[in-house]
Amino acid sequence: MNAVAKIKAGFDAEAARADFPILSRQVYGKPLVYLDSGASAQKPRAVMEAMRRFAETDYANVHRGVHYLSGAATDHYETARETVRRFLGAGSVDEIVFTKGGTEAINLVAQSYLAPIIQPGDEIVLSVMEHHSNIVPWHFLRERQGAVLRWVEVTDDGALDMASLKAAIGPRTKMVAITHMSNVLGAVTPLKEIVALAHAQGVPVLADGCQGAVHETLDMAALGVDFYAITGHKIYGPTGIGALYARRAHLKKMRPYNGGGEMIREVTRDSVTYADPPARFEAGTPPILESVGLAAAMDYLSGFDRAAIHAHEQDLLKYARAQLAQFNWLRVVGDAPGKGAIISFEADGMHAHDLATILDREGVAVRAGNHCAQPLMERFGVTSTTRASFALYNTRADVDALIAALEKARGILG
Amino acid sequence: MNAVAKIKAGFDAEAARADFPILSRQVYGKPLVYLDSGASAQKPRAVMEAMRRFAETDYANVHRGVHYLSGAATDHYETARETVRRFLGAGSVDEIVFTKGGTEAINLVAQSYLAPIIQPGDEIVLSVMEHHSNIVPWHFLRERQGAVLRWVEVTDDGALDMASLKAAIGPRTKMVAITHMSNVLGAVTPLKEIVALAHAQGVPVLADGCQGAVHETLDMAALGVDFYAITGHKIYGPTGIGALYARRAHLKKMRPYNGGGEMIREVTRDSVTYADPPARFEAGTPPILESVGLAAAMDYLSGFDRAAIHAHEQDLLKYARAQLAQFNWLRVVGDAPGKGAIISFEADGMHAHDLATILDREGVAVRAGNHCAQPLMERFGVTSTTRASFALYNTRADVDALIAALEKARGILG
Amino acid sequence: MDQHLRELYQEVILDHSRHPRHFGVLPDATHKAEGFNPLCGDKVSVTLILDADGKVADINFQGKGCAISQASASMMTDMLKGRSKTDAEALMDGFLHLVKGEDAQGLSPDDRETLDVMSGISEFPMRVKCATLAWHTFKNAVEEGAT
Amino acid sequence: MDQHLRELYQEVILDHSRHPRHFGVLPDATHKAEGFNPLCGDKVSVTLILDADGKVADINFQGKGCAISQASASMMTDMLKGRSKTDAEALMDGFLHLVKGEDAQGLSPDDRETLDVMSGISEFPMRVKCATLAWHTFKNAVEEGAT
Ligand SMILES: Cc1ncc(COP(=O)(O)O)c(C=O)c1O
Ligand SMILES: Cc1ncc(COP(=O)(O)O)c(C=O)c1O
Repeated sequence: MNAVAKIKAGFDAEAARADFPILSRQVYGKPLVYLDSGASAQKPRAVMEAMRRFAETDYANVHRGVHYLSGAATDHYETARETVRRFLGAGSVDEIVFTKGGTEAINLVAQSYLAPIIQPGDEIVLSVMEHHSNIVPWHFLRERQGAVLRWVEVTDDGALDMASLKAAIGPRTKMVAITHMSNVLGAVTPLKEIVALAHAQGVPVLADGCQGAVHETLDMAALGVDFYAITGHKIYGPTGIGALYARRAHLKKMRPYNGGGEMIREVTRDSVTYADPPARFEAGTPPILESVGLAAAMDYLSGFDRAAIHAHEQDLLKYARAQLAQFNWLRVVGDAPGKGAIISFEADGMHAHDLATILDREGVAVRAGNHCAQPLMERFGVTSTTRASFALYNTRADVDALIAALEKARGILG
Repeated sequence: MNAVAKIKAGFDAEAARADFPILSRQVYGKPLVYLDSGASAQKPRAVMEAMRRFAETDYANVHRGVHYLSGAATDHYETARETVRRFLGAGSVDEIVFTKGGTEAINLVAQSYLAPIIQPGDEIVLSVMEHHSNIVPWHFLRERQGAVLRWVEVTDDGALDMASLKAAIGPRTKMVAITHMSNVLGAVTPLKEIVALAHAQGVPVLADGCQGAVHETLDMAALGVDFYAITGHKIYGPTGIGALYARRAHLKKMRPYNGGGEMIREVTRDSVTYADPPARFEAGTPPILESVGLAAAMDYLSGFDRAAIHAHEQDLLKYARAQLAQFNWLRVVGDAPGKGAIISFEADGMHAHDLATILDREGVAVRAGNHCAQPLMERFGVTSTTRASFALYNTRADVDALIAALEKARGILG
Repeated sequence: MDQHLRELYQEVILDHSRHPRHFGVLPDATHKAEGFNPLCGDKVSVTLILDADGKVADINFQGKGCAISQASASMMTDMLKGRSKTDAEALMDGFLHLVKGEDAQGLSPDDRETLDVMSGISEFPMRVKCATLAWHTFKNAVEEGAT
Repeated sequence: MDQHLRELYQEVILDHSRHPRHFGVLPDATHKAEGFNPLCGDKVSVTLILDADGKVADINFQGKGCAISQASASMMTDMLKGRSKTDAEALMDGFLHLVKGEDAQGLSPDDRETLDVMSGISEFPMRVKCATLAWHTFKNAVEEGAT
């Protein structure tokens, strides 16, 4: 069965596993079954190796240096920016701002684009399936500047309710902030349609691509979004780095984010002028080592047929879904058509944490909790779910291990 | 001569060099002489190795996870926080906030501590020798909220003018923001005295410790500062991480910085409540790999007698100073007593960039420019200087190479 | 089956978690507090009546959470009811040692025996907070939660 | 001595940088612009007079900077004075190719010879911006800097 799936998918997950040293470790004497890539993905050897090699051969601070290593490091850093541009399908490297992660990318838009222009009563449209990182930055604008949050509902099967979105956008809407892919439901949102609706009213769209960038092939121009936020560590890259894609026209008008070195043009005692984007938004020493690691991760991913990876993950999703359907004591939350490789569920009489503890002892790492998505939990009337999320290195054997562990848990707690 | 210095110093720089793989490389066929550690230090093998090993054995996202790797990664991360606490001599891990770097640590104080309380006409005292990262965040408060910047002068020999500081603090002062060590002059400021003066007026003190933490042994209680900002990459650690020490009483009152996962207590559609410090200030996935790298760097440094490293660096400084004094066509900027191991200078008829280019071809990496300190450049009537900064791995042979290269430059440009 | 898991999820624990004792809110409470576990988002509220002699005349808890936190809260209310404040604090102290796998000398043999079912938690460091949440909340209620 | 360095810092370059031609500000300029090199903080201003025929009747520069940027600006003013706008643009185009070590076909043999002293810069990629700063500023002045 595995062999057939492999050939069909044109992607050899078994072979790819060998690139991830951690996957061959054991926990509690059992082989590790890592189903928590939605929280953070493991790193292929190439990523840590690229960072180490860079540190040992070409490292220095970037920009402003005249010496050889400074030039070499700057080349690495700017080449990484080009790699991100290509990965996102953006038009220009000037539209790529390096950040410390996805959360900062969204905060940057909230603080540098929206905060200076939003008025009391102005509205921000966001969905009930957002991650806290795409909620709290907008709550700040509510708390501090009187903005109003308008919530787009989620359908019973865990999709974005497009009618609700349409209704939410109005004359006072100043931003539509929607995830590209839910980290709980796996739902992929129709960004093109969302953009069409928003732009028809002159409203910009921010897409939270922290999950979307991992599982979808991207083309900023085709999606038409104004802002797209990604994070390095979910995409097989290092922590400490993320990126914001933003249209040049927005970036030009946005006020600085952090103040510090590199983002200025001239500083005097009484005045300060700012550098052009993207430097304006990259105050201080940027994540230099991490840029090299992120580029290595993207190169690693791009080295495969990404459609084949997608098919592989979809195969895992369907396989898992079918297995889980056998358990009448378990309810999957989120079954939208076209969803990505994330499955959340609740189990009768078994709290997610107890379940996760038992699974853990079987070597199966899953997430349990509210997944930084409390409004979504509330929407589905749960306080927490158990979540299995799949990455390119997972296999049907991992799903089988999950299912067996669930049966064991049922035996203990059920 | 070198041998004598070594024994006197009780620190073997030659031996330490072997821990830094990059130092054995060549540039343009010449051995690398890295005198740009003030911009960013090179990394000992132990740092990159700790990150790689962690990624290959124990990596996952931190907090909230129930599974084994999540616990292991959280242990690593919180152990790193304890390492930073110890390194800074802070009282509690709750007073240590991980940031993306020194620049963000200062911005965090400006935005979360000061922005909510500052009124038009309120004053911020800072010195003319500050790095832009300790200037621009306060300019933001001037631009956006009408704060007034009061500048503390620098004496001719490049020390903080304490009379000027005394005069600058007044009834409307809301913050004194001063570097612990100048990245251009090398001057070390008398933080205890500064704190005494400020606290006498009820004014908190932020110390920019991005350079100070590298060269001085720290004890937050003894210094008495309210805030202390450090950055990982200058202290032989990775990029993408820094830390803010802040007194618990301040942290408790400070408003959140970024919004996102981990920093909340409860999020609903209409409301949000925040976690206790330090979590409140660590929105999103933190620099997990980097925390391990930073701890490894601090452990590496603490493995030596730090007083002996200090003596070694002072020896290099004095040796270099004496050699440079032979050149009557060159003027050192900053000769304050007790200064750290950084020398900036200008040369007659030779622009710093031309000088640095020629030095570079001799393998000698120095910094040329305004060093993110334009007000200081203006104070000394220069647009740029050439800077050599010393680290634990430098030797007198490096100084000799610098001097020889300078003579060559003089031959070409002089 | 994993020996540690069996000890963690003993019948007594599961029974407490499924049929929690003293579940609800005391309307005439003299003290109350809310507890929150940021790790899992679980919440618990504790209400109690401290009588004139400093005795826990009655105590309730309410909340949603995992089996461990529910069972621990339920057992706690069972054990605290009728005790003096000082006694209660000693009991809590012993409990905190126990769940961390440390020596719980302060506990009376009876209490030690009752709490034995909770000692398995020490093998699950990531779940210790689940077990201690209700106890910390009780402490907060007594110390700062006068109504 | 390093061959590349000798080519970079030839006598002609050093002479231009020490004794820059056309240094100053034209009070009756028809076009002007400020250039800024974020890498080193160097600044340059270019003022010029475009006459009715679209010819650079006069041109000055002012600024502080390294030998390369000063020499390049000085040579630029020397070469541009008297040229038509179109000619000037072709010259700039050729120059940009030259300093990057690319084929500078568009240049006339004379211009090629004059600019030859600048070709050494192509070995110093980190300094190319120093050499091109004045030229970009000239372009900005012509395109957007009408006074
Ligand atoms: C959908 C979504 N948005 C945003 C984030 C935040 O990303 P980070 O924590 O890396 O900043 C995450 C991950 O936690 C996520 O899943
Ligand atoms: C004195 C001083 N402060 C602040 C900074 C900023 O540190 P970072 O760029 O790592 O944020 C630096 C280094 O560039 C510095 O030397």
